[in-house]
Amino acid sequence: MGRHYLPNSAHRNEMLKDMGFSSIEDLFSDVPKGMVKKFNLPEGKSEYEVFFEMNEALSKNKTVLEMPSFLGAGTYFHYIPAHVKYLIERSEFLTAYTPYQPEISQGMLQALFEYQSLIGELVGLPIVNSSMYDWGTAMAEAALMSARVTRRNKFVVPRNISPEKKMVLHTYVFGAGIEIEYVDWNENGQIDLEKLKEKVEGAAGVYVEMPNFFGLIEEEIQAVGEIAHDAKALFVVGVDPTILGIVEAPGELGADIVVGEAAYFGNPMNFGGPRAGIFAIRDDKKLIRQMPGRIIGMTKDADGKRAFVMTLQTREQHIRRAKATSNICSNEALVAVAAAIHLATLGPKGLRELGETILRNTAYFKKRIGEVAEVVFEGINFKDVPVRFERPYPEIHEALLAKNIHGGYYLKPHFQELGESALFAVTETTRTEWVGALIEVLREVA
Amino acid sequence: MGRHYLPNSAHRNEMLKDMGFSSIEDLFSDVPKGMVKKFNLPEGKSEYEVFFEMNEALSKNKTVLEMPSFLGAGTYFHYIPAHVKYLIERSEFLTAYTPYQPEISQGMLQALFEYQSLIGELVGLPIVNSSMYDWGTAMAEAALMSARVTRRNKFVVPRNISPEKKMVLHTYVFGAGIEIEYVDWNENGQIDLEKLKEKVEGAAGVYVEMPNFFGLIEEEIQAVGEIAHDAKALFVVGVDPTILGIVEAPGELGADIVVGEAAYFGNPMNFGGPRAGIFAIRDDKKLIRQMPGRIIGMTKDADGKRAFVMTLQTREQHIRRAKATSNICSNEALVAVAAAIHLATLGPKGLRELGETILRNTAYFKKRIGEVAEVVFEGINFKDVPVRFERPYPEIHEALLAKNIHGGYYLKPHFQELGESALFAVTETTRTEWVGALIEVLREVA
Amino acid sequence: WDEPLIFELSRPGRIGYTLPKPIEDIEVQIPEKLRRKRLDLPELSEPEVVKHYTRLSEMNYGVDSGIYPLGSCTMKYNPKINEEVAGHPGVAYIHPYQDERTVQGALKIMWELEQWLREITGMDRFTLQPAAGANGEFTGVMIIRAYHLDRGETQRKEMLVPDSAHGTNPASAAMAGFKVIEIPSNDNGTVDLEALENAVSEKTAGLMLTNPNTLGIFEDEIGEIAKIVHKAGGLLYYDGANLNAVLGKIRPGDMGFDVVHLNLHKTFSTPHGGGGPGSGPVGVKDSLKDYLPVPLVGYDEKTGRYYLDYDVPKSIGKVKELYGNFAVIVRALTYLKIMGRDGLKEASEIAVLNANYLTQKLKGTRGYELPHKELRKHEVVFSAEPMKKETGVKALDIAKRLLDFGLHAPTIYFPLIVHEALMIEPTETVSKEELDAYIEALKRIGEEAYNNPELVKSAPHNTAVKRVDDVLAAKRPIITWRMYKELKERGEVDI
Amino acid sequence: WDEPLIFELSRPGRIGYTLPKPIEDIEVQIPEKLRRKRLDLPELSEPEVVKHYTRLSEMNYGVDSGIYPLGSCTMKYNPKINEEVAGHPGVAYIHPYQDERTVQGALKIMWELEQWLREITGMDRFTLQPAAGANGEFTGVMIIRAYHLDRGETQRKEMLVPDSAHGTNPASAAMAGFKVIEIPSNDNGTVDLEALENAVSEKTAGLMLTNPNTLGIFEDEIGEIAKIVHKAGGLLYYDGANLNAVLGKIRPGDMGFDVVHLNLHKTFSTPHGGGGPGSGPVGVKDSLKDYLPVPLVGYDEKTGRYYLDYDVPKSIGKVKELYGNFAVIVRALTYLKIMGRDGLKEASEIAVLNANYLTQKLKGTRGYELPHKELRKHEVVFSAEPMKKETGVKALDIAKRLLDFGLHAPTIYFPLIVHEALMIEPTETVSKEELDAYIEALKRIGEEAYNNPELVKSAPHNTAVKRVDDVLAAKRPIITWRMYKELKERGEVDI
Repeated sequence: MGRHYLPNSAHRNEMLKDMGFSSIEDLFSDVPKGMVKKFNLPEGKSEYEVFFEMNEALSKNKTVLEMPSFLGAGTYFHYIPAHVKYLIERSEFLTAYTPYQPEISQGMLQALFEYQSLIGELVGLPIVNSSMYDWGTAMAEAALMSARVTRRNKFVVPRNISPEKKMVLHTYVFGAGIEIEYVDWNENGQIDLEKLKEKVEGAAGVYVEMPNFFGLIEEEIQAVGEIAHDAKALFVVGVDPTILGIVEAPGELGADIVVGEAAYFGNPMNFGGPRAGIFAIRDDKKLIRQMPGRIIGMTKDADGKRAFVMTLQTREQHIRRAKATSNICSNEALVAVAAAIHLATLGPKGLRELGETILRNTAYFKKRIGEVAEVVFEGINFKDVPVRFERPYPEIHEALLAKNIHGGYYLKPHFQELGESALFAVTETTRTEWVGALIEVLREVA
Repeated sequence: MGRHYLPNSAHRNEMLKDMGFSSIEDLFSDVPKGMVKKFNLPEGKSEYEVFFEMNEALSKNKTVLEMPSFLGAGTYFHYIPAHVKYLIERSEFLTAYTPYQPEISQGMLQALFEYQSLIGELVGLPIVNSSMYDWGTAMAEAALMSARVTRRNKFVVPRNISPEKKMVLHTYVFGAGIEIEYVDWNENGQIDLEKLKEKVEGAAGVYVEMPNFFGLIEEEIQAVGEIAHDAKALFVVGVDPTILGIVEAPGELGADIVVGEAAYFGNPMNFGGPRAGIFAIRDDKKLIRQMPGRIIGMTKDADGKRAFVMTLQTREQHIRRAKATSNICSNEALVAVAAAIHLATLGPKGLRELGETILRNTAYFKKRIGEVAEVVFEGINFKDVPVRFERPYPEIHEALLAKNIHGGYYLKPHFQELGESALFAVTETTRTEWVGALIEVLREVA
Repeated sequence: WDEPLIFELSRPGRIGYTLPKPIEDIEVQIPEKLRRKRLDLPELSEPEVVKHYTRLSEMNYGVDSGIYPLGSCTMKYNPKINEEVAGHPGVAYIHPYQDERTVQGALKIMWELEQWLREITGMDRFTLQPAAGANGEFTGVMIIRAYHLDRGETQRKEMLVPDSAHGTNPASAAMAGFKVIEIPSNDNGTVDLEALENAVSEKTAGLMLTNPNTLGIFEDEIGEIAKIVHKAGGLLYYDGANLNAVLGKIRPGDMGFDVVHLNLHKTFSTPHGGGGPGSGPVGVKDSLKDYLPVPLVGYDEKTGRYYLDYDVPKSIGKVKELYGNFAVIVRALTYLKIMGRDGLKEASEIAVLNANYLTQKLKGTRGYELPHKELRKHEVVFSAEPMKKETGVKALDIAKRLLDFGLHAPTIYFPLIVHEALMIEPTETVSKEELDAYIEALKRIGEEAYNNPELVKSAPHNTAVKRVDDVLAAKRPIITWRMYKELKERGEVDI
Repeated sequence: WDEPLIFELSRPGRIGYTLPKPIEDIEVQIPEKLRRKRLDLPELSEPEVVKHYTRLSEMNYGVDSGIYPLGSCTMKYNPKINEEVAGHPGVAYIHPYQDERTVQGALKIMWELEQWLREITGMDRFTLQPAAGANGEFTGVMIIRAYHLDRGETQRKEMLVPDSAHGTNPASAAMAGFKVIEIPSNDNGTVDLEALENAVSEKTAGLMLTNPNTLGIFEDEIGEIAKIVHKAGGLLYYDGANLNAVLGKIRPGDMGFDVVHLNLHKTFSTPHGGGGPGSGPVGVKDSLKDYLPVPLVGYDEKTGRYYLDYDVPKSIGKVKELYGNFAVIVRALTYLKIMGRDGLKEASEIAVLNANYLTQKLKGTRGYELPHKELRKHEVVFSAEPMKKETGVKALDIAKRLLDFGLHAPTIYFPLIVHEALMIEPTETVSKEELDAYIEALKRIGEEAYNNPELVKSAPHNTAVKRVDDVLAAKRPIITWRMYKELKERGEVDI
């Protein structure tokens, strides 16, 4: 029952006596009578029993190592080099908290500074915070920040972003009374510039993704930025950072704010969490003052030696309280460090090769799936590919599952106009034989 | 192909030039012509591919977590608390080597000193080395040491020890020309004292195990010691240390040398290895000089501060070469540290409780298996229980396996006289439902 | 020692990665205008990456390094079994959109955790979606907002928050669109009932409270507080940051709370990760369950199947993508199963024992003052105001000097209502020896302050870096390598 | 810092363990005379155990801490993927006596590793049973012994071993019952052919050789050596300790060796664990395969099944229980698959490049002498004899002073044929910067020796403990807590 975690359990009476108390209940004498209750909970178990039970439950999950899967849609099976996991499990990183005492936390502070720096290089912007919860909340915070900066209350978003992100966005902006305006996609599945122009007036910010939810590279992303800037709106880019070895940095494409998912590096899928949201901005005082989240800065110690410290804290909730730029406190530091280690491991060459490999695997997949079904959009796909079937997709899904293959993400519930489509995804981890097996089954059932 | 491990791969030419060489081949110019060959080996793969392949292979192993197992016979499924594994995987322990430089290796040295100390308390002897390869080799080294100490060339061993250990013993003593004399067991499955007396004369040492291979507590172990000492032989006890919370320390029972398996603490089964042999002796100069293996001692540093260091090295191969007490160099340091951490976690109360729990589970198992088969020996069993069936055991084994249960270790190939017997084992990890399932199947097929 | 930045360790040509080859070498052209040009990432081999981050880790203090009594953060020991279980491939290698039939284990774990949390808090339904405490708070106040709106009470736009509250409380309320009304504390350090009475109105949406509060003091008039707020039509929100004090003994639901968030990383022993990931589940009474985020986890008793339930008609939507920090959830359930009913109760009792032991042993020490009531729960807040007045040594200096003894400092300057606050939360997993050493260190620093104040003011002396200049950091922020490089090139920085 | 012994941290009543309850509470009585009386193990809670060993680990230097150029030990980087794979439940949770059908994965891995090792060494069959290098040597010489005996050549009782050999070579030969004949080295540092010619006879069982030898010098007359030994009826044994120098380029089998042992922990990147576990597979030519230990691993091509093969008619038996250090075997195969043919070759080339770079950069430095040939393979042995003569600073002092710079010392005083030997093996996984820093440190120590010898002689100065007194340790051995306690009680020790 956990007493092995409680060294002083053996010294209760001794300590109580030493303090002049006679029982633990004395320490709860200020609790109103009847409020202390006996809980209806199971008794504690030994570590072995719990290990066995949890192992039994988790073994019931069918992992992608046991069942080829073509799911993507915002969560991807990337391979994490083993040393990344090993390093973030070192207890000095794992069990520390927010580095409030920089003198004994230089390791975590420097690691987070390096995370900020690596992301800064990747997205082409000089100011990066040390993480948000995930891409979705980072995007929502970007909407809030845009409204604060521009004092406008409209945020323009393309329809080709994920249902998850839309829902997060709506919840986050509700309190601030920001209106979300959606822009349709064109026949290529990319944001429709003409329709954007119609909606941009009075916008605090315009958001676009690279690649978008359909896995398509937004080829006119620079034009989107120009339209935003012409309307004095901030240009917010959401990015899958694994593409940034082959696609230009959003900062170079005119982005004022870049958000995205850092956990695609260094962190496994984990059934969807934890993640870590990227949040980066231009070096602009007006923007910095409104930025959410923890920021690590470089400074000196009393001897003039280089040191790192949390900085610009006057924006934050523990100081500004109701007037803070965000309520975020705990962020996703360890996830960010894992991403940093993975990025440092990849380096420029690795990141390029990763992008190229995924790009080629996606092209190969499109070619193969095109043999048995309809690829919905032309264009350049990265990871995700929407595929339309003649039969109801749930039937296809069942047929695949029966052959121990997990098909894609069913699009119809969220995008009626795409019909019986599903979003299939590949990455660098997709194995040749997986695609072969998929096509073989689809040939029979599609 | 592994270049990610080789930082200087990128600087080959630069470094060669700096040294005045023009190619790597210059560095191999002393190799006779034609000796350098192109190997017929597969090309290197990415970490992901190798991870996937190895995972695929290892997933084909059926673990005890997936299949209730009653195997023991020298290897047992004990539960290892998670922190043990975590701690020995810290790279400062994991990746270090033998602590030749004590000033920067105090951590490993102290941990090994603590291992020696914990084993010393357990077995009741003051001198313990920092590990042998396993119980079997430790026992064999004890035979060699006994011969060196007594200048005799016979070693007396009961027949109720494991076939593995017998084979190791024979190989080890061959060079020294030591004769192995076996003593039968009595009707209780324990060493036959009368037969021992007949064979003890001129023996360098007499060996006995607690418990013996049949899981039986050797109730007359003190008498064995007396018989050995009367014949001026050394008394060597082999012990499963997990019993030592409930059974008296062999040192207290008169043992001159204690060997055993340290890996039962802190280390999983690992298909049989690595292990770590316990080796402990009385504080006797004559014995110490003949002891094999690395020994860590407490001493002072130049400031008079407590420090630890490898000691008594003049017995060892790197100094004494052909005249060393053993050829052992690399031992099983990390296995020993894991055992120490587990032991420190158990403490006296935990070790007693572990012993009690196993003892009770064994008794329960005997009761239940007795319902469907014949328990071969009376007596007190610890973990292992020999069970005799009417049908050929391989048939029983097949029937159990078909129901996803792994039965015991077939005894007949090594102990013909026990008939269709198998050694079934339980530990603290045996789950009630496993026993239930076993008995249910046996009711049908036994 | 000094470890260079990873960028400074870079050497052209080195590689640290391996990747599988593409399945087929299909040429795909990114349009020229979108093609990546510069990419200044560092180039290192794997051994160098490993050495670098190993060294960085050794420059950091964690719970395994020693006592970490950061007030309000509940830095308890993180059992390694949590990590072992969370390391199962059935955690890392499952995709959130997998067919429910293929993730029954994951759903079962989420369902089971919810059952534990319900009983622990006295709430009726939980979402595990929030990523951290503040994310949970936002969820909770959004639910309160939705509840009032749903009932047509659009005027309820005021959220009451005591002056001793965590900064996240007002910040979360503000994010949800509430006006924050601060309620003062009385001399006991608890909510001033009269002020509360005066503050409530038909505009009141609710009160956010943590009990015991950030002073470590139990709000003994919680019954009255709840009555006042409920009578005014408001709801009671429980900030679970301090639940460790009453875990297994008292349930927020029984105190009258309607919404509660928990911090799995504080109370349920999952590691803090240097600032995250956390997990901040939110529980509500039945009356509020229709507003919870989607999806909830459901269990069909007939089929024995677990499922994701998107059928929450009045849901506030989502506060984070997907279903929450699953890897953290797994750890928390592991902990709960090991502790069980009695273990949880004992843990909170020992946490309270430890905090009071420290309180009793330190009180009366020259320079330190114990404001408010003596009896504390899981933490205690001392004031170093006397020391500051008499010697010039501030709470910050004491904190820095503690580092010299190899001890982590308490939380300082919080709660705001205590001057020169030292907020100490030992937790239940430290030993008496560690507590004694901590008390001894605080006493010794007190003596130093009176005998040799400069020693304390210039602390720390024995750490890897000396006192860090945070004013400089804010004045000329250097946030990334690219900023640093540029400033360096322009000669504007000498670090 | 100073960390107490775990026994000194014990407090009565604390517990650190949990155990499942017995299935049924059956009373079993151990006979009184066998019942355990005293048991003085320490009592600690889990957090204390974790803190203690975390601190101890931080007092230790590993490969991830920095360069570790311990000559003849091949302290290369240990890839973390090895650990990840070895952490699979399919390693830890399988029992060696499981039905072969349930451990096909394990057997396949052993079989596959054997195939790799065959091709790498040019041998025909391997046993993976030996637990370490010395255990492998013993296996190898026992096989040689069995071979001669089987042929009736009972007189072949002499094993030739060069004077530069590892101590394990003569020790293993002696354990197998051989008489060890030492063969001197010539001025080149290689085997003196004339002496060898004179030593061989009809009593010669074989020659144990490592190539390159412990000086890091390639035995360029290996062809001649093999001819001499074989002609005399002896067999050639290859000590694989130095295989890293020629891995993927040259095969012992092609050099004429009949038996070879490998060190998986040296050459194949499995971690050294502070002294073990290692793994020392032994390979033999076809003519010797009938003497290998049992069981071997077999593969039935028809059924696609792997199996344990006990049918080795003339087997020497067993040199260790069961099948070897499986968890180490798994790591080695992982490494081999990642490296592949070209990777192995490149690794050895870079290892040789690094050693020669260090040789070239250090040679000519005052105080250090480079005896024998200049061209080295994976390691180099310098002599500090001039420095000792001129300044009194010994190899030991240099080693200790290196620690002050945060660097691990080389192997010293080995091989025995070089006075004041410094045996440096950088391996292929260190960077040029690390090599440069090492060379710089050795040069600086040389200067210190001539300018301020006391500084070097009294080193180390910056380590957790100062120079450790090993003479005292041997004079009055304190080996365990119980010895220490007793001596302390008797006032015979003041530590």
